[in-house]
Amino acid sequence: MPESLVVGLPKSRVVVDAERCKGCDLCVVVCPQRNLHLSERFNRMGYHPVEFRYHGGRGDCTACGLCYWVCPDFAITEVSRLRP
Amino acid sequence: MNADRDFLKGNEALAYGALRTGLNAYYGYPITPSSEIPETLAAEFGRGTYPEFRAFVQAASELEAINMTIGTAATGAKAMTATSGPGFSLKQEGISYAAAMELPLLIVDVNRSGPGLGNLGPEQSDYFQATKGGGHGGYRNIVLAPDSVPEMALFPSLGFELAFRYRMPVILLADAFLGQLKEDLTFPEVPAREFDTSWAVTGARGDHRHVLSSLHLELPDQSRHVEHLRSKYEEIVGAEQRSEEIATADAEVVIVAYGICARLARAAVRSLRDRSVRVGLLRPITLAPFPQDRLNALIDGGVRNLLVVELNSGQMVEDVRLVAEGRARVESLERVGGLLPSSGEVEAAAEDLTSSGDLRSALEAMVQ
Amino acid sequence: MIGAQELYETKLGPLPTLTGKPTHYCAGCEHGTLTRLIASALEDLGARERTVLVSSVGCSVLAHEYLNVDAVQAPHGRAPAVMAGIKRVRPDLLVFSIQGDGDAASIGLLELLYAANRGEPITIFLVNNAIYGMTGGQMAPTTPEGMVTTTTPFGRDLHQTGPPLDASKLVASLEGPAYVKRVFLPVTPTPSPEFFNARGALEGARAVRHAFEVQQKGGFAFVEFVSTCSVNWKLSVLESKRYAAKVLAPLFPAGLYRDRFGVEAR
Amino acid sequence: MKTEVIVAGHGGQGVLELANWLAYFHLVNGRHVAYTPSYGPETRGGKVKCYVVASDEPIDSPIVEAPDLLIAMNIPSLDYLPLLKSGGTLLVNSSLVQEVPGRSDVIVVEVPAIDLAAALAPYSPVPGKDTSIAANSVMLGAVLAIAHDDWAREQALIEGVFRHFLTDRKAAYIPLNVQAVKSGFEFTSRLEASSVASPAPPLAATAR
Repeated sequence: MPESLVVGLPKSRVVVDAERCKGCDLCVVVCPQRNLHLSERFNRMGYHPVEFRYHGGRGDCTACGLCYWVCPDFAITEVSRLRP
Repeated sequence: MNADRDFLKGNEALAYGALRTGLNAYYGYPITPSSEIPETLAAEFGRGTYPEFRAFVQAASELEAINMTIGTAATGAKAMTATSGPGFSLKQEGISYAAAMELPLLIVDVNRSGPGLGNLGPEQSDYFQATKGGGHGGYRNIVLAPDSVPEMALFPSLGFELAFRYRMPVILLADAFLGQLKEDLTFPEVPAREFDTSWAVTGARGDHRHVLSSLHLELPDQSRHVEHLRSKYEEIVGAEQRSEEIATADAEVVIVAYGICARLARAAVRSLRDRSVRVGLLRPITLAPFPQDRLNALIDGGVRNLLVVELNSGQMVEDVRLVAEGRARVESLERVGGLLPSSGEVEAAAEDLTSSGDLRSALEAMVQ
Repeated sequence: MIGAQELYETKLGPLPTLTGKPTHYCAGCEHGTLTRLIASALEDLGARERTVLVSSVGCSVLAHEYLNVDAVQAPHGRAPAVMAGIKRVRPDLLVFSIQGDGDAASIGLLELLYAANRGEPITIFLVNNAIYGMTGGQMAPTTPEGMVTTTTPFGRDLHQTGPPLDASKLVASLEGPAYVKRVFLPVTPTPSPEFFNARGALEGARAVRHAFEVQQKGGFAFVEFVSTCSVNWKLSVLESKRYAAKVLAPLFPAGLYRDRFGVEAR
Repeated sequence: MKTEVIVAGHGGQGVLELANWLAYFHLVNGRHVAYTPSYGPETRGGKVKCYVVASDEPIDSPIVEAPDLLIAMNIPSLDYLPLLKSGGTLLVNSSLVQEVPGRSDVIVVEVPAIDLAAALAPYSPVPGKDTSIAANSVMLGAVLAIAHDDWAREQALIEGVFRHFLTDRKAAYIPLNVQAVKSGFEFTSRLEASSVASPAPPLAATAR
């Protein structure tokens, strides 16, 4: 499907395993586009896990992977791009 | 001319014995009276005569040496380290870890006089340290005690066999006398043995990997692990007691001695037998497991007097008393500081325990 | 209807060299970050099945639970000796350890320096977080002056303890090592209070990769990662990163101390 | 048949070598041997003492408590004289020991080992170098003579002993040492022949 037709979906995205996340904030503060946020809810360990929340207006996810590399808990399990 | 016989020091014979059984690596820190072991191995390593001998390192410390030995053993290769008392103390940390990780390695202690620096003379005062574990935590090692240069040459092969069969450290406990003693010997043909090393770290294979760790953070896991080590040692107690006996069949008194003391005791037994005094010798070859079954059998067979001859202030005598459980009189003849009893003293001490010796003591007491 | 999942292709995904087990590391700890960097480098090199990790004592004592490779546990401080023992008989294996500052720079300094001096072809990653983390916050050889720890309750007094020990300089003072590098691993504050940069992790990834390559070329490789310990420093995760940038970065400056094979140049 | 020997002297006299050669000589003669050196700090210029036991049977104890033969290379070595078996032999390096304390129940053989060795200068591998270092080999020759052995028969064995021990650069010293053994042997044989009072020594150090 041509990219132009995927309206409203981020060009790239981040998959989070919320149950691994300890809510340390590192991915949040390194994300240049501010697409990651700590959730209001708790995970089973009792942390507020991070969520990938795409804000189209704030800048798209570029799949730069910084969140992936800094995450100490391998909770960022995947960084993906829209197929061209 | 007898060209097939060698004439070597105990330490040299041990080094060659290890090489002939396929030693892969040696790590050590030199210490008198064991230094001929690394010296001999360094020369052979340099010559490259034994292709399987792939690593020789004079380590910076005993700690480094034992841990390099652990590293090599973890790959399933045959690794050995050798030292004397002060170095043996330093190695205990690593021996505890090796015991916990069930690593087969060979540790040689050429026992000198202690505690502290002591002196360079022969002693058997590392007996407790070798046979009761030695490092922290509860574990036992197999301990072999040669009493001649030919046995110094033979026991590395036996040691590796036991170490790999049971996956545990084996200690070869010699003494300064045996290390320096030179005797004629003929090296036995030891066929190269392949041991099961499926547990060794060699790189993961797919999902299958090997982790050798002594850390069991879950309490029941650690409990199970120590129980496993204990039951393994119990199996060894059942299967691996080794000893030699001389003239015990009709003995009134049995001398219990190992290492250089066993050599003195042999001479004493021969001399006493020449005078028809019924004395025998039980020589433990495995100090751990202690040859309790044979000692029990001798006591059950009527031996009521045991004489322990050892170069310490009374260590093996405790194990002998434990086996005797009050069923036999246990006396000991001890020397420390590098001194040896004369064979005459051994003879006299043994004869004193015979019925005629008892009678003579009683008469002397009456006269006084 | 096409599912959203099928529209994406994976750029960075799960690493088989990680076991997937949740770590015991505290939130925001660089130990976890480093674990991923190592897993990634081993996969890039296709080395997982010929790698042996020597677990040391300290926070990385359970590293073998997270890295899906063969592993041996070393007594406290002795990992370099155990690694040398493996490598001497199995030069085909890739052998590495993750040591803490107490393990490598205090109780195991002799093992570290002698393995380095002999140029043993092994790779050592030192996580320097300036405190004893695993055991609850005692003074480390690398604790900065004035830092309060459980054994320096009034702050580290250099008259009593001597100054912090610089392991990278010490190792680099020897002829043996082929690669010595210090990396500032934590996320770093930027002029904007809301943003941190992740340069440390990216430089760390390169250094890890280089340290393995150096071993494959037959050299001794040592990388010190200046790190944080928010729990024992008694700071929030982000405050600990700011403290590290302010206090540890000048004390333990990042830099390349040795690169005999020129792996950085490429 | 068992022979027990104490070899004593001071560091630098080649006492350990002499004991080694003697033990190895017995070994190539088909016997079991045990050699116990002094070692460690005591070998640094101080007193040196070794035990040599040779026997047709496996050796029980390698420790020599009552030797059949005491080889005394210097005066302090005579400290071991009380241990010597009655009827045993005291072999003295008379170049250094002029007065031998009396013990009427032993045979005393005095050999000026240093003087005899020094006379072998033509055999020195380094021209002009003092050859008195070969005194220990002279004493080995004396031991063979005491056992009434035949030099012609032993020469090949002795050469074999030296070839075993003196390897590489030391091999140049083999001819000197063989000559020294011969010299000690011949000197002692003449001594024995001229000795009317002494009965044939009971010690057969190399008896077969």
